[in-house]
Amino acid sequence: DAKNPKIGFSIDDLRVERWARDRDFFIAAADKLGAKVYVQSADASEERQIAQIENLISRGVDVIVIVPFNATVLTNAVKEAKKAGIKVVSYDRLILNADVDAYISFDNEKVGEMQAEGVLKAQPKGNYYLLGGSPTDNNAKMLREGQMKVLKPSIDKGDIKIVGQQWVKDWSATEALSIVENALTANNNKIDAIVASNDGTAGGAIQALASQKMAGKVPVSGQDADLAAVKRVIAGTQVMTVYKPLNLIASEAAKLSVELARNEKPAYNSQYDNGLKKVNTILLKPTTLTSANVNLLVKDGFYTEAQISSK
Amino acid sequence: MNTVNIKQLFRQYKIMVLLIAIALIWAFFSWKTEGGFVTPRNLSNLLRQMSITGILACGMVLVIIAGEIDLSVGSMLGLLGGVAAVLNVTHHLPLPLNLLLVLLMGLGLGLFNGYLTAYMRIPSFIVGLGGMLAFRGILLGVTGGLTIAPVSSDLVYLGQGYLPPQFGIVLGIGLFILALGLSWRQRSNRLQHGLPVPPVWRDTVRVLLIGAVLLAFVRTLNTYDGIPVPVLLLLALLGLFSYITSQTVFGRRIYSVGSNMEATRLSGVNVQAVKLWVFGIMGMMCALAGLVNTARLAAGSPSAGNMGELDAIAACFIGGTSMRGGSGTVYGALIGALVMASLDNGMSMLDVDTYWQMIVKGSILMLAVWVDVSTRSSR
Amino acid sequence: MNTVNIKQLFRQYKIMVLLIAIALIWAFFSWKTEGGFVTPRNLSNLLRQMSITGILACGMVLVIIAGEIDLSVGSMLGLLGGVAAVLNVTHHLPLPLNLLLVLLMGLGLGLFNGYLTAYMRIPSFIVGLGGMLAFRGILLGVTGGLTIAPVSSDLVYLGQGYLPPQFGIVLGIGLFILALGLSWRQRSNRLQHGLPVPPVWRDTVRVLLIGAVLLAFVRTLNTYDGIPVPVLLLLALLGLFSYITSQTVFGRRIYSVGSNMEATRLSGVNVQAVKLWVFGIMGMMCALAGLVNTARLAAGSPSAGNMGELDAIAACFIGGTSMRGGSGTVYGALIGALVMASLDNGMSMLDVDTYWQMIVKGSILMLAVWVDVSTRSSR
Amino acid sequence: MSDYLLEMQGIIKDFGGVRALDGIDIKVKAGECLGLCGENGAGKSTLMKVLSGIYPRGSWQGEILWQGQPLQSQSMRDTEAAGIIIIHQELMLVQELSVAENIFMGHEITLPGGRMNYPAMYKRASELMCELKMPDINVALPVMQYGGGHQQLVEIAKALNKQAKLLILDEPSSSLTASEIAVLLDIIRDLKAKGVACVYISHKLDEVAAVCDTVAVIRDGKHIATTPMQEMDVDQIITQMVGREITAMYPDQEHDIGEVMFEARNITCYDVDNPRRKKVDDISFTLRRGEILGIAGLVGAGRTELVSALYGAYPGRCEGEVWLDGAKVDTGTPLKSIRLGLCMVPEDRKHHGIVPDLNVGQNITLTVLQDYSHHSRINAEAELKTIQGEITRLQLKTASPFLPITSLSGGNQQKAVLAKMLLARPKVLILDEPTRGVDVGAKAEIYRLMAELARQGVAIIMVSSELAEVLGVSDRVLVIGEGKLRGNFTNKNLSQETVLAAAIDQSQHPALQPTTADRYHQESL
Ligand SMILES: Nc1ncnc2c1ncn2[C@@H]1O[C@H](COP(=O)(O)OP(=O)(O)OP(=O)(O)O)[C@@H](O)[C@H]1O
Ligand SMILES: Nc1ncnc2c1ncn2[C@@H]1O[C@H](COP(=O)(O)OP(=O)(O)OP(=O)(O)O)[C@@H](O)[C@H]1O
Ligand SMILES: O[C@@H]1[C@@H](O)[C@H](O)OC[C@H]1O
Ligand SMILES: [Mg+2]
Ligand SMILES: [Mg+2]
Repeated sequence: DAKNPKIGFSIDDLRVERWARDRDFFIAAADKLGAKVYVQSADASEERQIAQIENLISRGVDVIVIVPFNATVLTNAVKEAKKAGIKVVSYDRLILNADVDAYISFDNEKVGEMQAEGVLKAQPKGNYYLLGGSPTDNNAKMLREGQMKVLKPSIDKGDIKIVGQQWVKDWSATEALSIVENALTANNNKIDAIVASNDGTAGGAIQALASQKMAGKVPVSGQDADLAAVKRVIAGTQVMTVYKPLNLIASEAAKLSVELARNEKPAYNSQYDNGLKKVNTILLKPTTLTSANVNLLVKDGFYTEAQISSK
Repeated sequence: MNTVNIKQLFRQYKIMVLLIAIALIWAFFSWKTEGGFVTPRNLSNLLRQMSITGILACGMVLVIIAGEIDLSVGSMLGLLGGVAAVLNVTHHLPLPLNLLLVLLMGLGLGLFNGYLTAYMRIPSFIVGLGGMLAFRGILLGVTGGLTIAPVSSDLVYLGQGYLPPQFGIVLGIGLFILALGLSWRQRSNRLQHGLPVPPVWRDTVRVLLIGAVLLAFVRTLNTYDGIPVPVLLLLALLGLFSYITSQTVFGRRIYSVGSNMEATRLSGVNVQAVKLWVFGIMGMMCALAGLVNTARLAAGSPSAGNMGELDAIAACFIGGTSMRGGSGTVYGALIGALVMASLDNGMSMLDVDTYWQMIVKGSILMLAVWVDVSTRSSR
Repeated sequence: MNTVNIKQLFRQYKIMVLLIAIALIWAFFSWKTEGGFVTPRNLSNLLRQMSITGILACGMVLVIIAGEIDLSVGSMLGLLGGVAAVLNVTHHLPLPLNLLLVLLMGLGLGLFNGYLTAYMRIPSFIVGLGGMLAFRGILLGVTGGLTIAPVSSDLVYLGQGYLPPQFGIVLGIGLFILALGLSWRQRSNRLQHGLPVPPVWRDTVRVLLIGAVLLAFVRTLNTYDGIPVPVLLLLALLGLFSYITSQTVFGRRIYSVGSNMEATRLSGVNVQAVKLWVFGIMGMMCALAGLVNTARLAAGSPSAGNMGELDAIAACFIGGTSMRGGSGTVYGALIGALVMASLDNGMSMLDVDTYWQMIVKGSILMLAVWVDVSTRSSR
Repeated sequence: MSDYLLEMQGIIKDFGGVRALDGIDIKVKAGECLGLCGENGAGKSTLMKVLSGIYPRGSWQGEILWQGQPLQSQSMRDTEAAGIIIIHQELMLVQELSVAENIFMGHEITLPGGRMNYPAMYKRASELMCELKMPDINVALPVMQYGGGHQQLVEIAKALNKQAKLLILDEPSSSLTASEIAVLLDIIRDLKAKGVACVYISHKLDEVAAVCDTVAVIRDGKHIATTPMQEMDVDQIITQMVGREITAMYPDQEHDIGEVMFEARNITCYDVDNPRRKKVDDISFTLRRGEILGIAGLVGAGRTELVSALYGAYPGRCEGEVWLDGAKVDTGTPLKSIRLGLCMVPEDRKHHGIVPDLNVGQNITLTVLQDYSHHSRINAEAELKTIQGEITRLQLKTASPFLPITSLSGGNQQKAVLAKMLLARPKVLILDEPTRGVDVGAKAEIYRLMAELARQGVAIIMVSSELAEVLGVSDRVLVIGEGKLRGNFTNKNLSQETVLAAAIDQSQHPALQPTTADRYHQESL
């Protein structure tokens, strides 16, 4: 019912660190608003995700919040939900070709820009390697657009040269490790910067650099402010990460869901075309995080001092 | 003494054990979800969710009975579903032509696997491993790693459509009459050949039970939109394959090849051809499963069907198919698929953590086979 | 006539065939990468990249020889690597204690698998399927889905460290002397028992060849930082397992159990114990592989080791291990792992599309086994 | 046009480097039964496999003429089409399928659409089983429900169902009872009368003498002679087979029988599939040092179950006690039994005897390998010495101990299995059908060996379906029928009839009740 709505939260893969945190923040926020949350993890399988959305529908939730594994395959599932009168929110990743009610995310293009800027500042010239995200993730493409926007002028000037680019399946760190190992070998270590699209893959890349004693010398970007990544930023092996206050997106998303359930009007600040329609969007601001401003995380309560400084 | 009796009961009525297991699982989940699990809507969901694994299991059970295994079906499903999507989205092929082409391709790939196994004598385990990689690779090549969407709505109907309720009722009645007729014929045949015949009351009870199940099935699904098309497909396959395995020469030879290939060969049966065609059928099942999957996703995706082979194989084993070949049933495999789907569905409704879900599924699989093994005679 | 001769040659010098295959693959990639492939640096990479699969293959080959299979090793590797990371990062356990605990856990899990297979008589295929799910589930539970990092540098050394060059030289010389001694002893033993002895020149050539390979190996790796620690570990395992399989009672019994379990049991061998311990060893190999994997990633990741079992199994089969159990060698399995790693490495250096990589890997796997099968005597 | 139905001329067949057949010539007329005799490994089965197309044309040299024309056959199916039907030495049945399905395998009677015509097949199958005097067999039940002897009969029915012009029977009788063999020989005579030719292979030479018109003998892959049966007797066949005369088939039993050393008390075994049925019903007996105890009975009587229960190898549930040297012992597993000095050579050599991937030597040392090792490391030299010792002692014919065991002939495989158990230094040795499928020469050697062991004080239990052999070597004979102990005779002037009568059914043979049977020797436990 409208007072105590039920929210289904269908997550791509709880094996990716950030989603576990999103879940915790989201549940806490929804709780405060009097909503109950059912969480599902699809373990990077689209078939599972659809089945789970169907199950959420038959449990009669009021809103379904979805982090899609594959942005393109949820058309039917969303249609079923709408048929059952359930509101659908696309969380962090935009669901394509489907009648979703709202989208909430950090500005992914902006994130991509920040990653490229961070790396470019540390290494304005030389050979660049682009380590993309999962090929099934729409965000990965938006990130790449943002990155290219920043890199394009330098490429045209001839300051930097893209010596290779690969997408990393399921954002897997292991895969990123061997991709970079082999890229280093193939280029005789002449790689001066790596634009990695998130912290997990950055971790793999930095491990490959470390075995060449190049960690810290080659700037690597990231995003999510995973604990491991923050430690690397402090240690200087990763040049930056993007801090996306998950608390913020989670609580905003919870608020959004409850408002949708109560048929109230949420405060959108943007629109995205998902191929079917223009989706009302709440876009949040990410922050670049370097060793200079890591304390922000403690101030925000994202991590404790002890967590960050522990070895 | 008591355990001995139970063992024997288990052995004779293996199928009963599985049905009891399902009943227990369902009862448990219904209790926990306060009835949510057994709503028509969820049961309809459940059946649709099991359909893809079920279709694969129909083919896989034949492969396993024939003493082989096919690890490539997940990738093949993905590939064929992807091709169907490409034909639909990029080439706008009309649905019937698309179906035909994809089924033929499935048959072709299956026969290729079968050829390598039966004629080139590469163990099917290896053929499967290789195919798992290669087919997925081809799929990535075909789709360029992109998700192909949106597919046309007639294709989507294959995965998400429903049979209009009145048809459902007609179907139910038809099936009941069929069951009656078959029971009757079996009795008279057995009598005629002086074979022992079960008492009349047992056959009556059996037919009535079938009737009750059919009634419940059709009524429940009609309460919610009707019988889903993929479930209908599965039913048809169940009938077709049960018939093939129990009544046709080809079907009996599958058992024979799996049980004692050498003896079968020396009896003048072309064992290689039998294996070839079993793989061919498996390929067609992959095509069907791929089509239904693409229809459900409304898209062809490069990761579709990942690990699908494991679910199909697990379903067969839970359903009492023997690892060593030579024995197993199609309905057993489908009940196995239903067990797995019920667990997935129920646990997801209960918000069980993913990690618990995996642990439970893994354990149930072992438990089921353990029960099967330990009630089997120990030779 | 000619084909017969080639077949026979292949059969007798199966290992040669594999080595020739590797030589061809290497030559091809060197040509394509203009020598980049055979730089000391890349060879060092290559060996490190094969180490995890290699360690698993060492255990897997025993399991397959014993007539079983273990599909859970990928998940078990992930779990044990994750536990190592947790013990290191969260509990700051000193490395030796950590190693010990993880190895013991590996042994325990392996024995558990073995117990289910040998004593509860659940087919190992099922135990593996179940374990694959369950262990991955436990890993998710243990790590809470988080990547556990950064692990301490002494643990990282296990995966990314190098043996100082001088030690490498000493090791090389030591191994050469060992080969010399063993050859010598074999000759004199055979002479003493009046058995036919190969001509002196053949033994000399063999020992010299071994010397040359050792020299090339140590020199190449010393040119680039030294012998990597995981490669050293692999070498040690190769020695240890070759010894076990060819020289010990336990090793002989593994072959015997895999070849005819019932006859072995009736000969007074505790076949269940043999299987139990084979799985126990497999568990320890998973622990080692998990440790090296965690060390290489400098983190425990919840998806580590995904599909690792397939690589290990493929390596065994490429290396000539028989599907049916009863025959196979450890060095064969390691050469199989090297073939796979060479393909991965070479193709990724050439920036071959992922899909081509998969297609090529799948085809090579089938090709290798086909060569093996078709040169085997057709009984 | 030649008057021979079949002529095989100069057949040569090599396996790898080994020549199994070296220019064999045989011929058969329609309506004639040719007996094919030879030692184990002489090449009988190989010759028949060449004929039946299992070894395809091209893998052997020579010529086969069928009705005067070269036999144009590429595969087994072609030969069958020509009318050459073979019953293989090994059972070739599919256990999961029904009797009828097995009989019609490859030749199913079908309805339109490839459907099995079960009624028609059941009918014909039942008729065939009646012809074989086995009316009780339910042809709709899976073959695995029946024991080895019945399965052999199903195999014969399967061959009879095909329209044979030439029927090859490769040791069809090794698991049949005397009465079943009689039925079989009658059927062969019938077939002959109908003009069907037969090739009959058996190590039971009296059967050959009874039914065959001609005998062909081969030795080491070479054709020795083909002679009309009227001109031959069993001894002459033996001489041709082994190339020398075998003077005494059974050794003199001059060994001392000592005190009671082994007792089985109240052994009961339950059927694996039907735990209420008893396969062995409360059997007790004793055994003395240096004694050879023969166990006779019909096939399926439960003798194998009894001895495997004693050895700890019975797969189902069993009860009872085993006493050794006056103490109750636990023989729950073969390992425990062997440690106690109780060893068994199992009945089924292929599945329970040899380990195919190990070589001859490794098979021989399988049980005692631990004794040739130090800290688990095998002492290869000591092992080899032992192996060579055993090979010489048992006159095991092998070119080298490093050959695969599967390349040996059946009799020599049997010796290797025997050697394995002898190395374990048994106090009590159980031999289950030790000479099944073994040629006469090797048989005599095995008997000699048994006597030798008995002289050394080993107590021996020998299960055998060949009554002549039981009477030939045992000091005492137990008769088992339907799982029960039906008789316990001292072997003095014991006749085959007495034993057979005891085995069949006691109730129908009141003369054999303990009170009246004069030779019955009641032993108290
Ligand atoms: N597949 C094979 N590979 C190698 N050698 C074989 C093979 N089959 C048979 N032989 C050898 O050929 C010879 C003849 O064997 P065959 O089976 O024909 O003997 P047999 O006369 O039937 O003996 P038995 O009386 O024991 O049945 C034996 O030395 C045997 O070892
Ligand atoms: N269910 C079965 N399936 C296959 N083979 C069987 C089966 N039962 C028995 N046999 C085989 O048939 C042969 C004889 O049958 P069975 O075991 O009933 O008699 P047995 O106890 O061995 O009789 P015997 O007294 O002759 O030793 C044995 O070789 C046995 O292995
Ligand atoms: O935060 C990232 C998210 O935006 C992307 O979609 O998936 C990977 C995450 O790391
Ligand atoms: Mg023979
Ligand atoms: Mg017997």
